[in-house]
Amino acid sequence: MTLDAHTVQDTELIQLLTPEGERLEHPDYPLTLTDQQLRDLYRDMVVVRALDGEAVALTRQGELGLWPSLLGQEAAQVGSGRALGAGDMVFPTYREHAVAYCRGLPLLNVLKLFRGVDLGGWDPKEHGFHLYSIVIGTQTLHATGYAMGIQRDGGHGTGIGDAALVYFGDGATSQGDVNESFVWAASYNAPVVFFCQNNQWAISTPLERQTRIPLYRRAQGFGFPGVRVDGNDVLACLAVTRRALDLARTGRGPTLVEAVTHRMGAHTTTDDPSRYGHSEELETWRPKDPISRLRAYLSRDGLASPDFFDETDAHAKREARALRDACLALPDPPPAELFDRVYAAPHSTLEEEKAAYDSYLAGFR
Amino acid sequence: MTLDAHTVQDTELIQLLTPEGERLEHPDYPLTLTDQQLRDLYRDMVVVRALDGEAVALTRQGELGLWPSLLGQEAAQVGSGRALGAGDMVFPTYREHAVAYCRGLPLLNVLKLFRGVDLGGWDPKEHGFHLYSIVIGTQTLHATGYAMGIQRDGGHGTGIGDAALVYFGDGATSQGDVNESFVWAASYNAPVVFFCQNNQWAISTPLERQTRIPLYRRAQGFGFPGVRVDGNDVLACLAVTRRALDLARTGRGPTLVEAVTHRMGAHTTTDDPSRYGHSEELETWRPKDPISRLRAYLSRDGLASPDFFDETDAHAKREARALRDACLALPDPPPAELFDRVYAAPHSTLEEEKAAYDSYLAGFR
Amino acid sequence: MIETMPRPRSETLTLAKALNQGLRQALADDPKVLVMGEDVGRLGGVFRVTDGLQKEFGEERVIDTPLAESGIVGTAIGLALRGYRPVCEIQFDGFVFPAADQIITQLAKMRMRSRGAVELPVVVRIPCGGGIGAVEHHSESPEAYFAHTAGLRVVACANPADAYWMIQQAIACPDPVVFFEPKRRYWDKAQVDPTAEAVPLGRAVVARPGTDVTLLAYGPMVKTCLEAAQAAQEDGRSVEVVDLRSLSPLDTPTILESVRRTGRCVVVHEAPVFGGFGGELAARVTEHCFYHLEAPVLRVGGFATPYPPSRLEDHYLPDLDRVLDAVDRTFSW
Amino acid sequence: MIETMPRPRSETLTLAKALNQGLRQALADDPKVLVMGEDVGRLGGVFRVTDGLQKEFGEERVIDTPLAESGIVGTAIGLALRGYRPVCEIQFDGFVFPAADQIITQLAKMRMRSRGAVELPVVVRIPCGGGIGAVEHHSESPEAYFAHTAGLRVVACANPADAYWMIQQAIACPDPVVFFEPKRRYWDKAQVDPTAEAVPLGRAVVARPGTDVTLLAYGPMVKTCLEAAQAAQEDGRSVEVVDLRSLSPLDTPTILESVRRTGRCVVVHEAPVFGGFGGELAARVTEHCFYHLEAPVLRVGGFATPYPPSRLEDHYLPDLDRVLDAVDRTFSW
Ligand SMILES: Cc1ncc(C[n+]2csc(CCOP(=O)(O)OP(=O)(O)O)c2C)c(N)n1
Ligand SMILES: Cc1ncc(C[n+]2csc(CCOP(=O)(O)OP(=O)(O)O)c2C)c(N)n1
Ligand SMILES: [Mg+2]
Ligand SMILES: [Mg+2]
Repeated sequence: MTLDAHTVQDTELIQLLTPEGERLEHPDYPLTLTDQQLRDLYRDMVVVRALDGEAVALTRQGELGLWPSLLGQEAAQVGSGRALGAGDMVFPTYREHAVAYCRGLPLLNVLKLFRGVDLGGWDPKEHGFHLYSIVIGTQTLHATGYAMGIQRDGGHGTGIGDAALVYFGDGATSQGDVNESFVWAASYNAPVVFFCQNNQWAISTPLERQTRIPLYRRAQGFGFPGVRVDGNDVLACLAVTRRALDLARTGRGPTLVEAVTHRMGAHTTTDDPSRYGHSEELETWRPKDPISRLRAYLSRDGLASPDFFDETDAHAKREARALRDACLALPDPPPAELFDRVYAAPHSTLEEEKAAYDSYLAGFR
Repeated sequence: MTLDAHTVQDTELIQLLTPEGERLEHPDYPLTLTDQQLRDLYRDMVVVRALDGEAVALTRQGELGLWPSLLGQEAAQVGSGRALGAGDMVFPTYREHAVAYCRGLPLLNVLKLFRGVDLGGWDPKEHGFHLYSIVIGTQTLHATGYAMGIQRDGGHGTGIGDAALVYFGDGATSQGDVNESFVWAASYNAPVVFFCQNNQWAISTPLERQTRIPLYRRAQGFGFPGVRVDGNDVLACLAVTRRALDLARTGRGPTLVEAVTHRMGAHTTTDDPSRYGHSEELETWRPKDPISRLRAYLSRDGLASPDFFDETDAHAKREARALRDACLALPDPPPAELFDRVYAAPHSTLEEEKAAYDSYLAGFR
Repeated sequence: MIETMPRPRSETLTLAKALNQGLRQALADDPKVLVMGEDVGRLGGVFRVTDGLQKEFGEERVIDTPLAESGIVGTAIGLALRGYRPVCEIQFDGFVFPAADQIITQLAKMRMRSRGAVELPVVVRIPCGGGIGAVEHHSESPEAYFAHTAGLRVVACANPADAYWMIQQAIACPDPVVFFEPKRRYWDKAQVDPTAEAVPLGRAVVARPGTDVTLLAYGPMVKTCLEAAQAAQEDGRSVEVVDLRSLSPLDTPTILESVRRTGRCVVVHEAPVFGGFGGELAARVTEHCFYHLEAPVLRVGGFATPYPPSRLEDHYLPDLDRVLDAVDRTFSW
Repeated sequence: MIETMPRPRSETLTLAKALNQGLRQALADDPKVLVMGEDVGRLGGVFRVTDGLQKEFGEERVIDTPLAESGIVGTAIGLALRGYRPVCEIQFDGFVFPAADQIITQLAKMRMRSRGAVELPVVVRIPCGGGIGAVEHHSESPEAYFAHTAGLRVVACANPADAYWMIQQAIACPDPVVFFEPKRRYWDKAQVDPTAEAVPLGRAVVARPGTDVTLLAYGPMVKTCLEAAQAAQEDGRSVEVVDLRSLSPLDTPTILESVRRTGRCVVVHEAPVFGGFGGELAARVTEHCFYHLEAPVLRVGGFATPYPPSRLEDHYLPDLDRVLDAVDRTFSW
């Protein structure tokens, strides 16, 4: 059986909430949420968008070296992030600020990284949220190995066990590491969920350069399920990720989730998207905004009062303000940070260098 | 649409000649060969098996450092090798001795490599046969880049253009490079044919460790066709490779061919297959021997006389004998080989080293 | 359009623009020259070094690739085997490692493997070094890995004129060349005269003559050393600065001639001193100038740590003070 | 079964068997220890270093992996993040490069990235070196790449006793360790006493005391240097041999103490001299022993070429004659 790339019809996109805010049902992805839970998802998205915007502003003002904005990807990140259990471990790229938020990692930690105060510096175990990975694709192997560790801990496959959830982008799917992680996950049937945020771009490189068929189909080539979900639909992202995590927990192995979304801003604050025709698309994507559609649903069905929206906006502003203040108050790291975090056990050669540099610095005092 | 690995039914295996030597027709792969052409294919296989056996013997006698035998893979290699056009370029692994033979590369060149006289040392352009690649998977990217070069030469897609044919094993499919080559080939629609000889083993590692679905399906995940062929059926391998090369020549892009075959011997002469249960399988595979089935077909349908078989065996013996004599006559390389082949333009630092070593050697004279 | 392209006149260019001009010239001079990498086409590269080249020479010659460094170098090797001269861009120093296998086991070794039948005129461009306040993996100096890899040529440009000439010479070279570009000097300006006589690739130059001590540097540290020499002069010390330009091959005669004259030597690079290329320079200089040396060759460079967060990079990177401190130590020996 | 496993008695073991015993002991002592790689399980490794371990400890702890080095090291990092202590085998030196990115950008840097929150007790075993008549990529010495990579520890064993102890110490170490095994010494035999007191990892040892010149070596070249020292003695020269055992960290005090005594130093390794680790040793020794040195530190090693076809490897590899020639030159300076 062969497949002609040019006749591939775009197949089912899981959607539970239309851009107009209409609620849909899907047999494979039943989802029942309380009104409170729905409002919480809305608040999450509004808050992270505000925090992200604040970080962009701080970068413009020279307080951060760089910021990769998540604008437009709030639903993909909040939906998947809220599907996680306490014992699960997330392996993010450098853009999963909303997932960090959902895991309870204070975003100041992320700002520290982009301010150049440290390289991440948080403890992954504390919030079940691994360090940001900047080298594209590397984290997919870490997540798969971590999942192999879960299998070896025992109690796995009972449904109560842990799982690993790894994020990566459309561009990352071209990296050898990502494909090797598919090989490993399939071979060991590891409890890992591969969550690909297809935001249509890898910096200036459009999706078409990386693949000529929908990315979720990559999984078929490795013998495990691939699912395509509307990445701007927070409910669908939640339901699809939940199911994938459940498959992992119950010993049914890995799943690839392709969340079809859009990077509504620049790649990072140093990028100039006007050079590669990114803006043309914005018109088609703006109506699909992840926040407005949930707001429409909440309002139309009276699940939230006008006050709620105002309160949420005010809350978000306060959070953003607090983040800014904390960021500006960050002290620079002392030179000792250079030497003291490299090795767990003493390393004589590095100690010699530290001693020499200390006495060099002393010469200036 | 998702795919459950545990319910994957083994799909169509292209076969034109049964193990019993019965000729089958396949609508997609019509093949008409003259009696002479059929006998030539038989002779090719008999000769390469004899040459391969001679190399094994030479290794046992300490004349070669190592030999990766192709025993059992004659049909996959001769079938695909004879599908090639003069302008095509082959990118082999370290086991494609029969393809080398089909391309007209004197096998003595290959023996030189395994004797340690050189590292390959032939000119790929001369026979359209690239150097052996020992680092698993690397050559798949070379072939894909080469195919991108063909596209840029102009005249491509007319059907008369060249194509690249790259060989790799079942184990190699786990390497990042191989999967990246699939990404590139699909993205640029490059005229390259990926020929995977699935011989069931990567040294001691069985196929199941590398994949849980048939390997030809990997191509679907990247958006180009995958075909599964009986790798012990020289006619099917010829027809399937011809078609894939034709697709490439006519601008219809890459194809992955999975030739299902069996490594009937050890991985190399230094391997001990008895340690990992390789021998158990031999019983099931011996009846599928690529040579005996063609012989059965030729005899049954009277396409070859008993004399032909005797002459062929005698011819093979002579060839093997000649190869042995030439091998034993190989001179060791002079020390200058160490320094003179590294750079095309003068490299002062290396020249200093060469001069120093020359005077050091002179000290002994 | 290519035929009639006028050679640019002498003008003041940034290092980035000089590279751009050099690449444009190479693309115009030889239809087999290709430029490939992540975002090199439509965007013109994250540093704009390839700005406008795709527009001028087309998508077939200035190629936006999928996101994988091994794929970029591996397919470039294949293109070279078909007769092309690919210039690969690695977007940042820290991202060259996925391509390490293709560079070290294939690109560097294929000519020897073929006993000279195969030539691989492939250039791998790597923006390198720190000092730009970047995040992790964007400020590294991996030159030692490649200088130790036989079969490669490794060069580093330090100023716009060299950038313009060396990139063209690297592309014309029949051997693979790893080409380091000093990121933080991309915006430095200088006069570039395309009609001038170019210094051969592989030759070191005395960037500033002096009599008391020799500073050996390449890439981004050349400017730092020139500044240090200027400052030292004010204390009445005559410091010679040698810009190596090429690490493999190494222009040993030029280096030795200088150190024999000055009797003192300090090596400066951004990469960690430990196991770095400075060790080769120090060992080589000492072996050949043993009786000329008034003091051991001293090395100034990064520490044996990963590249630190940017708020610490001023401690990590050699600066004028650390270079002068080493110079002082060679005199107080 | 694990609990009751008796510690092996003192016995004569090959280096390969000593590694096997050390791995078995580590697996028995700590249930978190894993062994993983290509063909390490059922086959017991192409050199049989992991022979019998899967049978004894099961497929969950002695893991046959798919064929990809980046995958092996990358998943080992993930296993370590979950609390395991993986020991990865790279089948041959020349095949470590596909894993270079995971080793250099991840394994080495993750602890610093996490400000110490993350520990990665991962061991990467690499059979290294030539002299066994092998084909391309099976005889290389890539230690310089890793010694220059901050965040890694790099060690090399030279004899069965060190093999037995060092592999266990490497596994117990909270930092990532690149562990080099001298392929051509796998079958060398020596007494191994599991009840003896082990030399700490990271410490160099004087393998043979002498007074006239110091040879610095590690891994496969230690034996060559000991043979050279023996031969030199017959010409009345007293040669000291220091087995470095660890390249990162480097036991500088032991090295300096020796060279200050002897006043002469020769560095020996199989890797190309150019840009090799010998440069670090020579530069360091010279800086700290400048006034003690009667001659410059000389380096003996491979040439700046890819590893040659095996019929030429005797020219490429340092042997007794080339070591003695260098020793002579240090005296005739
Ligand atoms: C190995 C590697 N190569 C190149 C880069 C530079 N780079 C940073 S982000 C990026 C694009 C990533 O695209 P995608 O995977 O789609 O993620 P997105 O940024 O869109 O979220 C590139 C090329 C890198 N970080 N790592
Ligand atoms: C990158 C790399 N890793 C490991 C090896 C060692 N090795 C040589 S052959 C082989 C198995 C290859 O199996 P497969 O791809 O199925 O090809 P086959 O030998 O069966 O023809 C291995 C692991 C290698 N040559 N290159
Ligand atoms: Mg993207
Ligand atoms: Mg195989």
